[in-house]
Amino acid sequence: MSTLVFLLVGVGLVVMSLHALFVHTHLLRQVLAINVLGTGVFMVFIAWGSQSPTPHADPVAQALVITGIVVAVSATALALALALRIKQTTGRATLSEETEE
Amino acid sequence: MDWVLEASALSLFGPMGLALDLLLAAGLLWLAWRVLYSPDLFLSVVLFISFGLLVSLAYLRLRAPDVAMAEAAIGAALTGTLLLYTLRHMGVPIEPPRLAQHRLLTGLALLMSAGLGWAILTMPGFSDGLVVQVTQHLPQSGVEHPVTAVLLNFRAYDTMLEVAVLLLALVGVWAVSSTELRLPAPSAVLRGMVSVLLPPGLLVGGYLLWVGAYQPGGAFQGGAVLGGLLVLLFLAGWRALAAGWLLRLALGAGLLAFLAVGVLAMAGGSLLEYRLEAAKNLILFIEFFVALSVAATLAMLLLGRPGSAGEQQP
Amino acid sequence: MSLELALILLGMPFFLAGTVGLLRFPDLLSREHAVTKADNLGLGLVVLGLMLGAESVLLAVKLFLIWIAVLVASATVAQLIAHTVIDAGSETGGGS
Amino acid sequence: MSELPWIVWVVLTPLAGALLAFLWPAQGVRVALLAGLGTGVAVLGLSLQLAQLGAQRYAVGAWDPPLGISLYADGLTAVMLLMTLLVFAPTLVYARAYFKQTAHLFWSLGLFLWAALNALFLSGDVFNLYVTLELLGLSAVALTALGGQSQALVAAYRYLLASLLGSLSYLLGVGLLYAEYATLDLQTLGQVIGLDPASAVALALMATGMLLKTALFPLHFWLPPAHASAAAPVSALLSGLVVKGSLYLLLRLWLEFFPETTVPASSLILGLLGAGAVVWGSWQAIRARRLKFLVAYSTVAQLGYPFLAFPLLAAGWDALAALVYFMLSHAAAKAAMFLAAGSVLRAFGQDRLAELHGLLRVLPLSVAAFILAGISLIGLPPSGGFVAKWLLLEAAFATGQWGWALVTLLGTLLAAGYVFRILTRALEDTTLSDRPSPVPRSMELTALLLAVASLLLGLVALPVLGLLEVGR
Repeated sequence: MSTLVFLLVGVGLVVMSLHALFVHTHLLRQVLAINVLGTGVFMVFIAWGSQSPTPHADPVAQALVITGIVVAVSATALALALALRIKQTTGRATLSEETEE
Repeated sequence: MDWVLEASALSLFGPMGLALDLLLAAGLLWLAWRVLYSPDLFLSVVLFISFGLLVSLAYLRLRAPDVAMAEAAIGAALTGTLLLYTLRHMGVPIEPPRLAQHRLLTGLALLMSAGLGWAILTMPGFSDGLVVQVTQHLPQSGVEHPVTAVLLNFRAYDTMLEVAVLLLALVGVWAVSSTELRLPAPSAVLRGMVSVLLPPGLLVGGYLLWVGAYQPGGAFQGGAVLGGLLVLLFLAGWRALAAGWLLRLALGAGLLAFLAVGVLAMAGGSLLEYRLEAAKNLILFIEFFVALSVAATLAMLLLGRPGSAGEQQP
Repeated sequence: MSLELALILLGMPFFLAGTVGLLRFPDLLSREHAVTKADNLGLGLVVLGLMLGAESVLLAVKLFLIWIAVLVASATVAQLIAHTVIDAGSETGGGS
Repeated sequence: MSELPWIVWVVLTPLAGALLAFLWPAQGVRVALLAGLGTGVAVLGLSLQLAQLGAQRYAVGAWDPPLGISLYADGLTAVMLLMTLLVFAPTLVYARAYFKQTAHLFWSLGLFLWAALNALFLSGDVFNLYVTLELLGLSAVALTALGGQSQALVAAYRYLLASLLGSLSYLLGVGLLYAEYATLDLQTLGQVIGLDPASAVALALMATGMLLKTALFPLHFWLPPAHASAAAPVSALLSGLVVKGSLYLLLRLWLEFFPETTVPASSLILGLLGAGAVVWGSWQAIRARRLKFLVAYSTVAQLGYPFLAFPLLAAGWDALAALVYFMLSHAAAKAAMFLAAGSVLRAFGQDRLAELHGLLRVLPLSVAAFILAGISLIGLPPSGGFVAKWLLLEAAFATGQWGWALVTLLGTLLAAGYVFRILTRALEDTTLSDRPSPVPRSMELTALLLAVASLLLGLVALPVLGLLEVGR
């Protein structure tokens, strides 16, 4: 039963973060949205894996999510370094609609 | 540790377990909503850290302690610290967020999520084909804990590329950021706390690394704990390893160990194939260096680029 | 069994008091004071209750160590926040 | 040729090179060129092995799927690896002259990119493909942001968000497939996958993720600024190779999950989007005011052609050959153009088309590179582009779907339009006002070499297509 609850939580997180990602313009809010989206996807993985008959949840799903978390923190670190540099060079905390010139 | 697992396996809570799950689920969704849409960005970041901790609680409820530890240490603590550090240097915006109207993309998102919900609900039952295979081959993996067996033996190639991704992210951050290693002046209180926390911290990090072979734990969780400790050390004014080739060696140690063991294994077999009797030691050898480089990388991601003298800026 | 439950239940109001203190008190320093003191005491009681219920001595020691770690961490953080508030020169009534 | 496991060295050499370039920054250039040489030998060794012994499957750690991860190499993989080698080698030589300091981070990031591409082409496991996609995306973003000016940083950030969204969408699809079939091996999935709702949604998610990372029209918004504002050798790698990685993955999933017989209706959508990309990209390229933006929009257009071939895959061999040859010839031609554009930028400090008169007198080799690469982009014989378009037309006529042939011809005209925009200005004989700064000879020569290669691809079509048939 707890599987279904957390599966729906995962889907809910994906929906909310997708909407937030498209709607927000501030750099940090977009990074937050990507992180929540990743957490939603991992929640679906582990919720499904928790039905495994073994004492812990499905070990392969756990290994995939641990790999996913490390990849997510790497991407977040790069995104935040970029966001900081953009703010320092352009003075704006949002993506400037730059033209070609 | 086993006692906590039993508790989360509903034995203590019994029917109360479902109530706890629903409470946790509601808390997660409400916190996520606040994180994504609260007008104050600083509040969003702080709530993101508590959201991460609640998520690791959910993973405990789903009987995935390894992931719970990784989520708490890396997902909540470290990502939260990175966010706070960046927010402090970018400045908290005064005006509430201007919501750009993306009717099309929002529609696409809702459509995709409806499909997702529908797909999950019409999913056939849990097929444990792979889980049975993992438990069958566990004795040949050299470790007793299935997650570590999958991470460092059955799917070791994935983990090698993942360690490469972490190192790549660091090189990317160095390529982008120009901030020198700017650390605040160390305060006596922090120095005192670090001297108290250092020995048990190292012990916990090492224990997590070692226990990974038998119980939930392992290189990434241990590395994250040691990484947090390293950050404390830097904040408390310890500069010894802050630059130069020794730092680079520590950062690249994980990938180096993986490549070395992987290639040596090819002499007698295929890539990353450990002979049964040497498997345990090889896995521990790799895990030690991976934990070392995870700790160094996570700390350096936070502390910015060391201006080592020998190498000009790009 | 009943003693553990009693201790854990005894710890609950302290958490509640800490949170109420956090929301209600006027300035940062007193809010911080409330949270640090009340929650740590509440946690102490809960940990004591869990320790009685733990089936191995080793586990009881681990639980105790958790409490000690939280004590050290919260005390230090409280000090650091307090220093920054005072260094920033904002009068005790201000602060976000 | 020999029992040496080339398939492993193709991934390990660039990865080890990237690590060494990171550990020993002062020798970055030498390490990169050495690793490049080693990877080239490994790729050639593997290709020869494939041609002689047929497709290869390599179980990493001797754990057979579904438990372990398997590397898989067939003709398609070999052509992709050769394409990567063909573009990477000259670009590394070009970069040696382009970046003045030796201890530059480009070398480590570039080798990480090469390792990611090779690992992506060789992987036979759906989750491992996700990790290689992330490795590819992060290295591409880091390389784009290497320049440091604000325009490059903004473009890199938008590129990173699009890449992460694509990867997470792909990962969600992998999660659904794993939940249903309890296996992550591509080949096993290909045999057991059905068309029930969950699998359909999973494939839709994976395909959407790949379309976003391949920047297919209308999801192309992040590509032009990223490819135009990156450093010249980086733009060549991005336009020539990186977008091909996710396109290859989409093709591999298509071939594994949809046997030639059943081509789903969704291929029509891909074809229409491809047609839109060709028209819209060419139109933007014609209107572009700066050289690098023109070349970047040309990438958006040229990426449309392979998608025209998707609905024709039921026609069997010709369509697949056309699709792969489009990728191959575009990689060489586009890389040559970006490298030549880099030489122009180095000489004049800016690349506004209005002020680029009389290039012939100053940079004759670069103009020659533009001409030859232009021929391949337009698709005139004997270039690789011509062979690809010829195969596509054959497949279109064989299945009676005239529409795609019309779009191809229209695209050819539009491509001629924007290529001649460059050439008419470059060949004018007026003398330039400001003194152009000197451009290292090796930069111009490598651009010309790549342009000639894209031309010769037309002549070597038969052996390459022969190699493509291995394992089909």
